[in-house]
Amino acid sequence: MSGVLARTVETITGALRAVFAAERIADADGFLQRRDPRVALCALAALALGVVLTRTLGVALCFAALTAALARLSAVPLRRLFARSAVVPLVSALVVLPQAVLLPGDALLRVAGLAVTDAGVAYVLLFTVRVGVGVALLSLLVLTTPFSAVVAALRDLRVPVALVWVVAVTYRYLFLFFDELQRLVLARNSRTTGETGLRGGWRDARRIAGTFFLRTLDRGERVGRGMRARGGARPPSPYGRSRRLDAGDCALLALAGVAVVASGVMRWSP
Amino acid sequence: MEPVIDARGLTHAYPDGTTALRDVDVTIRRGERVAVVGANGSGKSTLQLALGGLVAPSAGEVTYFGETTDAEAVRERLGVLLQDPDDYLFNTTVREDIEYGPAQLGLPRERAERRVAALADELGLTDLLERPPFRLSGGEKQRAAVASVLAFDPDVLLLDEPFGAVDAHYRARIRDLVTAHDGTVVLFTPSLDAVPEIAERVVVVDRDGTLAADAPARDVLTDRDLLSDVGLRPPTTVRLFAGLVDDDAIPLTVAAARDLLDDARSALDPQRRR
Amino acid sequence: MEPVIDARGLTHAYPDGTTALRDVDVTIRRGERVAVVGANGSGKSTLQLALGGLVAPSAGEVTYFGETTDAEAVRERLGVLLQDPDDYLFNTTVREDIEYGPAQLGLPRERAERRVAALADELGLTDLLERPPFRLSGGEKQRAAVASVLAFDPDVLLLDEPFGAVDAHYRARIRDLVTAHDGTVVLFTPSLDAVPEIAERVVVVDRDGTLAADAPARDVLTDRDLLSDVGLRPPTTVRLFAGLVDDDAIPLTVAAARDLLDDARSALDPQRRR
Amino acid sequence: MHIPDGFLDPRVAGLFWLGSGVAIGLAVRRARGELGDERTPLLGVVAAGIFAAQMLNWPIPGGTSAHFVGGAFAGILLGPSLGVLAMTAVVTIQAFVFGDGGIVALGANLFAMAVVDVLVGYALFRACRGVHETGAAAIAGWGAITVSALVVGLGVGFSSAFAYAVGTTVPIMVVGHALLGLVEGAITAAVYGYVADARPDLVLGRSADEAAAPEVGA
Ligand SMILES: Nc1ncnc2c1ncn2[C@@H]1O[C@H](COP(=O)(O)OP(=O)(O)OP(=O)(O)O)[C@@H](O)[C@H]1O
Ligand SMILES: Nc1ncnc2c1ncn2[C@@H]1O[C@H](COP(=O)(O)OP(=O)(O)OP(=O)(O)O)[C@@H](O)[C@H]1O
Ligand SMILES: [Mg+2]
Ligand SMILES: [Mg+2]
Repeated sequence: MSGVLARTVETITGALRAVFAAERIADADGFLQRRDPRVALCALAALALGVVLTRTLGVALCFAALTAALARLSAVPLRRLFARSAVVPLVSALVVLPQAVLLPGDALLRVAGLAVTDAGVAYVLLFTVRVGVGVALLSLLVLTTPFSAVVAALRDLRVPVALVWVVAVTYRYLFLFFDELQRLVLARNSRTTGETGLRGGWRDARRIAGTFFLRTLDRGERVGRGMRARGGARPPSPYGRSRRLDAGDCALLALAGVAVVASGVMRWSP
Repeated sequence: MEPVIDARGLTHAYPDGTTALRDVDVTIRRGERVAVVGANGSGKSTLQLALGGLVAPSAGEVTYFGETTDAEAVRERLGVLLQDPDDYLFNTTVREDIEYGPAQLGLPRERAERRVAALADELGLTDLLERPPFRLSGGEKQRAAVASVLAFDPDVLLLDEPFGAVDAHYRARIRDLVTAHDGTVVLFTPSLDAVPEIAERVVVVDRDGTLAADAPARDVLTDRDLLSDVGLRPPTTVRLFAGLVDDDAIPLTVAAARDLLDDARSALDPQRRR
Repeated sequence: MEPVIDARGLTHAYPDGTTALRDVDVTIRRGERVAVVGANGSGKSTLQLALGGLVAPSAGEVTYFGETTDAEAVRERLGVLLQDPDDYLFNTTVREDIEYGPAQLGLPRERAERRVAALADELGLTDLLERPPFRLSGGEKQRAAVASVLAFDPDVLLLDEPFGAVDAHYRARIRDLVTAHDGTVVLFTPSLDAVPEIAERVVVVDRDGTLAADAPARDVLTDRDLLSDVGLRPPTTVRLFAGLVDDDAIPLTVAAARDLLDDARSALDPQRRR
Repeated sequence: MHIPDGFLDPRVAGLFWLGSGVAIGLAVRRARGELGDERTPLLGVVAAGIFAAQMLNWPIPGGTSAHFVGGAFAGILLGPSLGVLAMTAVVTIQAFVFGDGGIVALGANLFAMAVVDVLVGYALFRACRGVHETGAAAIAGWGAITVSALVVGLGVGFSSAFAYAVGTTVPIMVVGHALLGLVEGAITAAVYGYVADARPDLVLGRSADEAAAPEVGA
């Protein structure tokens, strides 16, 4: 297999592997997995809001601890969570690193004639932790809540039906198309020898992308028939799956609510 | 019996100009079991879509239940199973797919669940209900699609090649479910072996998209000239017994053939044969 | 003969945890004609992908031509035809798809064109060459996929269910092309009727993804107990003649069965029968 | 260019939520008008196609590769309201399945990639298509990416959570993406050209307000 198209297969395989790995954890038995998806979605969103609100490193670290605790309760290995959510904060830290010298404040030490200030270091730390916790909370949601549950939650939360269905159908066909694209590339490679240059690579990618879109459009037409055949002229109206909230759900919601309010109060109180 | 689907002068050309159907008249009556057969590319799937009201024919008209030409008005009474299960299963899990029809019809939740459980059991899908339909093997997908169309119990089943990738065991199950269905059944298939067990009437589509015949199953299946004209081959049992017994005695199903052979047992015995 | 594909301890679990293959050892030798059979969901397609080097097995190893475990190194010698033709045809027109392999192998233009023309003629695709492959009927797509894999004349053909949607006429054509192929052929199918005409050896995959048997075709196809254990049914001819003639005299193909019946003609004659 | 949580101030994030909420809400209304409730889900098939096509790697000099974002292409192919819905599905799935971006920042990501990218791409294409079809697609792809980057730069720059001000973030985002946008424009033009050649009925000779997706459009 040669060149850039081969990388496509790796990209897809990598993406699929990540999704599959997440699904394995989502199948496990744990605190978040047992929550009503609406509760999981709202509570984690509230926690993320709490982190975003804070301006104090201590509070941000509390949120980090809370996230780690939720992960432990939900059978999510902390190393996995960390590995998943380390890259973005580290890159972000690099981006804001110059602020360590740019922000005015008391000099902590001097590097190459530049003063590293306490305010600067505090900012870089706070920023990195905040981003890290934000990413970790999203990863936690991804790892513990299967997407079909997220879709059900969106439905129950009264997001417009049309929108929820577009999302659900996208998800359904995404994997079919990943497979199809991957096999298109594999099938092409299974009958290809030798290296292709830049121009050849573009020609191939153009051809594959173009054909792929045409097929997608035709597929859309056929799926439309399938839907019509079974739905008639009604908007899709599946059975609801929501259940009554239990004690754990209420506890999680209460915890998230308190955390947001506390974080807000600390931010805006003088 | 009154007609449930009555098509007059159906013609269909795809946008690229391929004419797939030419002036087809066909009437399906309540309770009939009909097979529409034809070579690859003869236009069976196009005919199915046109009869099911899923493509608008370029010319001609379909009347449903003697009352309307608008398929959408009778949508829940038509069970149109498309040839490719990937086009038919569009939900996130197999369970949601089988439940989709009943939910759209507003069937109470518990009844729908019982029906899903029964169909899943019958078609060996019980352990697969929570899987996304794109993670099934070819035959499993096809079974899930069959379950989805049977789930809402339509009056008329229009099934396009429901057996292709299915193994012999589940083929028999599907056949039993279809024959037990108490409405009208129209089966579209290029392979004649499954026809005699389901259909009593056979409609033959010629390679140019016209109808070549519309007659009782036995007449069509034993008419070697007709079949070879339209690019088909008779069912296995007909190929085995044609010319050896009278045309009306040719067994059409494997079971009938086996009975015939059992009767003739002694002649097959190798000791006696030579 | 030396092995062309030699798999040891192949195990494959899909990322969601479904184990589709368990510790499979199988050796395919040069020039052999092998059928891999099994019920729906037994793991045939997974085995095909693993043998073709298109999925990396969770455990175990495949050696190609006794020299390498890297399928990419021998890619042009392996003809892996996927179960779904939609996955296999990726060019803009059917012609480009069939030409793709020969062009990649650097076959001179005229020879490639002759080859395409011959295959298209054989498989009834001549008029469809300029069509986009996704605008074909189900059976036409499958024939185009078969033509595409045959076009570059690989040493080893691994064909997953190449007959499913094809009508009887082209089924026979494909069978002829495959039997005329002078390399190694491995056919993966849930339906046993096509097996005896192509394969002399049959590998049976059990429903849990282990191998249940690997033996000459006749031994497997006439072993009703084995087949029913793994959820399969014997070919039609075996169901017709089992118990009536000795197991080694059971005809496996329709042609052989017809010969047997011709010999026994008199016994079937209705006048004489009763 | 998914923005993670922690870059945006709550107020800015809220504004983005409001903006995308309104735009997507309007798109839902208009899509219903165009398609009817029962056919809107179909859009998901095209959205999934765009998503999958984002996985395709395109070689760029230096031995690396770029990929497709597709917002402008969605706008061109589907029209503004259906394009917004399709990209909304893509961005939502990227967040909840692949963990890209953040929960609070989802509003901003939707605004940049599902609203601005699509609408700017569509508008540019409409404005320029009279001159040169494929060229218009290239400009649409390039311009849409650049303007979305501008939006992200503004949002991040106005947030006190991110220490750099607008004077830094905007030039960096805009210049960076104006360069990357060249590749996006080239890809958009290549794919558009291909589709237009093969299916002129889908993209040409229709009034530009009409959706072009099949079934969706027919
Ligand atoms: N989307 C399409 N665009 C153009 N032509 C098409 C399209 N789909 C099918 N055709 C053509 O229309 C004719 C009839 O196709 P149809 O699918 O109805 O055949 P079929 O009898 O179902 O065949 P099969 O047994 O292979 O499923 C064929 O010649 C086919 O090539
Ligand atoms: N992408 C996938 N993800 C998870 N499980 C899968 C996937 N594809 C197949 N399986 C499962 O793996 C098992 C083997 O599937 P495979 O496709 O190999 O079966 P098969 O023998 O080819 O069946 P068929 O006769 O229906 O084509 C089945 O239980 C199937 O449900
Ligand atoms: Mg068909
Ligand atoms: Mg298979």
